[in-house]
Amino acid sequence: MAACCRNLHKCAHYLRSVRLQQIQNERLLSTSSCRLAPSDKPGKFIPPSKPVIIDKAQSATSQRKFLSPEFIPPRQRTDPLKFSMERKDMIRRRKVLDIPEFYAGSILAVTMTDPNANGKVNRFVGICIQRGGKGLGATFVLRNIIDNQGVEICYELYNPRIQQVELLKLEKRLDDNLLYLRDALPEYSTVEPNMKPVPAPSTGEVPLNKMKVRMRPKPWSKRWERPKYNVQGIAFEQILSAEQLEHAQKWAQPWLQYDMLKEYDTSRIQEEILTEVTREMGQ
Amino acid sequence: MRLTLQMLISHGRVARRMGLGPESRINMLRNILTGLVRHERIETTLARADEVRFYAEKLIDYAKKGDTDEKAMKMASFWLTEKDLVPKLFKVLAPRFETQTNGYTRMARLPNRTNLDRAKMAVLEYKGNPFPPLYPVKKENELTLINQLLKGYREDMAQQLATKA
Amino acid sequence: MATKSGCIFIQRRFASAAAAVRPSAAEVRSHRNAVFLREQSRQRALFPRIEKIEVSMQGPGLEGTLLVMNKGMSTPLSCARHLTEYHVTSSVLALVDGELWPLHKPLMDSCALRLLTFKDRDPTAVNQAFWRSCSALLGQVLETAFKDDFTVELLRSPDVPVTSGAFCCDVVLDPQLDSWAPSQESLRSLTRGAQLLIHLDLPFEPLDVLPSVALEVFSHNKCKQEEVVKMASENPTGTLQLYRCGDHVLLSSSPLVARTGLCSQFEVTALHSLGSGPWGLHRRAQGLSLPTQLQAHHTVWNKLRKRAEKLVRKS
Amino acid sequence: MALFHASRSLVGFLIETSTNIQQRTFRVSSAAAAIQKMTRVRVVDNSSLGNTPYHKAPRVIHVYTKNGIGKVGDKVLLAIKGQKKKAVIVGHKMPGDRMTPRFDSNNVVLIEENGNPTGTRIRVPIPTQLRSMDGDFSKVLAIAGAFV
Repeated sequence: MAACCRNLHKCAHYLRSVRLQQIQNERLLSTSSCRLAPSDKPGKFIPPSKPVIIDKAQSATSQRKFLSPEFIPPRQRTDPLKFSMERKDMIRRRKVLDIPEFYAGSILAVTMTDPNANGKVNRFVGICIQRGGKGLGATFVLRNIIDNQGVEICYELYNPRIQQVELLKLEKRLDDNLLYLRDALPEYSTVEPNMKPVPAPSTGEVPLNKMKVRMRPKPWSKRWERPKYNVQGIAFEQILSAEQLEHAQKWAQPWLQYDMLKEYDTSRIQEEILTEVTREMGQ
Repeated sequence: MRLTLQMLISHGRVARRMGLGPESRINMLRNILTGLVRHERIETTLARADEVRFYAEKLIDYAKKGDTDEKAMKMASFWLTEKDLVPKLFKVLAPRFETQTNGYTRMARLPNRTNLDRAKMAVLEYKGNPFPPLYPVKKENELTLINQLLKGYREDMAQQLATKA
Repeated sequence: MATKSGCIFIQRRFASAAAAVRPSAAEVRSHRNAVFLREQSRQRALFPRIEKIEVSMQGPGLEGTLLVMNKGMSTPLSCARHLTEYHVTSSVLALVDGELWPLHKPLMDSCALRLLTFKDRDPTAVNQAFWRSCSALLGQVLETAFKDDFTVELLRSPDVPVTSGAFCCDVVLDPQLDSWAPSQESLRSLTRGAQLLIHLDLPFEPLDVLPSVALEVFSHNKCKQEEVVKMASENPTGTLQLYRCGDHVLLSSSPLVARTGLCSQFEVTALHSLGSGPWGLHRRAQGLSLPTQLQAHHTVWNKLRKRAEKLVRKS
Repeated sequence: MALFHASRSLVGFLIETSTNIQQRTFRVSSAAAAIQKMTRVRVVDNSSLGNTPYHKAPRVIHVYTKNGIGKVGDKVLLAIKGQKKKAVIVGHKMPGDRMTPRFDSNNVVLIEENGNPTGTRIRVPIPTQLRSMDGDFSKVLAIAGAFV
């Protein structure tokens, strides 16, 4: 009996609390509606101008011709048929999954299904430090520092596990390969996980970040000062002496830029593939 | 390039290793190419001629872009060690091959060297040079019986096409 | 013997119906041959003593070659035999002091000799002679192809240019055959007959004769006689040129090639009917041939053969 | 103090240290990519054994696999502070399969002989493929802070 009484009391308390919450909710709703209402009224006149501005930016970005680098076949003796077949599959995948234009240095958020995770979905935000592979096997590497621990994930661009690729910040860096961020100070590769997307500039140009990173003291994973890597985005002057920089030039191969055997002019292939891809994507 | 078993298993490596290293190879080819541009016909070992042939053709491709092109000028001044040849490249050789898109050079085998070693020798030349031809000129006589028959056949075909159209 | 005499009897009866007595084809042939051989031996007997003449050769690699030959006996072919086998096999015609000269015709005087081949710089004359010889060969085939009871009369074949695509030979067949249309099989059998002649490698022997001799040769053929008279009036010297190939004797206004073996590919492509003329239903046989030195790939040959089936008209 | 700094840098704690560049008087080589014998590792739980400074970094002295290379989920034997201790690898520098994380340091979590973790919290993200691995990692996963 006593237990029953206690239960009843509990029920009453619960009801009361629910009612209170409802009132609070109502109040919240009312305030919000009040706030929304005045903003809506002038907004009804303004909106035509606003979307126009957004449209301009979007058209500027869409007018920019961009071909993802994995479409360009590498210079080798593989049958071109292989690449044309892969291109078809890539276009089919791109019709389903929106893969934005991005470069090394851009900040991306990738959502992929994870058979191991709790919510079966895994979202990772990071800075793209490298793009690799051609055709269906194209990859990109995202890097972030979580809990003071540097983490990198190499994603396959056309892996069916990828659900969404969000572009948080479109940016280019001085280099196409930012693997040196592993040896840079951690603030250069730290990205806020809950970062809001940064709107693209209305000019239509991809912004170039000319930042030069500061490195941790040596040893590095690679000798980035060597001419082989041709790294522009490191402030070498702060960490290396003039003698060291001069010493690194010992490995320079200045004749390579004149070796016509090493040239691979992709401009024509790129144009052909771009027209093919735009035609196929339009269908 | 050479269509041999060696080429098949080369995994796409097309350059021969010659000289004392990559830099030495390029410098050697530069000297040979300069000689080729100067004399328009040179005699070297087969491997060197074959290597330099690619660069000789590419240099003409660059020269066709004109002497106002920055990259072309850079290439010409690198590959021609004697700078008085740069105007010749742009003013003589580039106009000569304006109608062609490739095949600016011709290579022919020579007897093996006998004085120094038994190296395979070859002669490399830019086409359209003033020297006597390397190969005998092929005679194509329009007046032979079979060519006369074919001429009549072609005329007939052209007439048929004209009447059809 | 009885059958033969019977045949002759029947033929005579038919011939009598046609208002003239007609000898058999074999008889006509042997008569022509006999007259030709008689005239040939007569002309040879004109040079009982051997006299020497000097023949200076012209042509690539032959500059300065001087051959001492026999007057009225040595032919350009015997000159070639003194040179190399190449000259013997590839020579088609000769050029004696700038005049086209059949290879089997004896040389009469000291001269400059040039041997012509199919691969010369300007082989137009050689091509034309080849074309003419091929039509003569076709005529010979047509004459022998039919059985004895069908008469075949060869008309003067028109001289068609090489570019027209086919050589031709005009013929009048027996009136019984007016409704006959040749099938592919019969054309093929004609081709086969021509190839047999080519295989025999018969020489075309030339002979310059007076019109009276020519009239005797063609005494059985009215239309040939008319042709002889016409040609004799055209020729300023008044002589005619007869050729003998095997046992076939023919009349030609301009020189023919050395021998039948010069042809390699030979095909009779068509036998068109031209409508009735003064001698009956005129037909035109057409063919295509290429010499040994210039052979065609079978695709090219098939294309040319298809073209040679079309009726050739004298331009 | 100098000893303290040296040990920290040896263990690869530089990421944790302040952002200003500390010029050291000596160099250490970067950690080997694969975890094998004599690999220096970083203990990422909050056990006192792994976090008290010591003049030698913890080293792997045995890897309990057939090929001697330790990957995520493999057990290793550590030499830490002059004693032997078992640990589980929870991240390594060597790139693994595509779509799996790669860490900047070789991370381990100390475990007792019976498989229970020594510490009570893990301070760095843990790869999620540890969840589906064979072997009992539930205790390790229970003390994990974040997953990638």
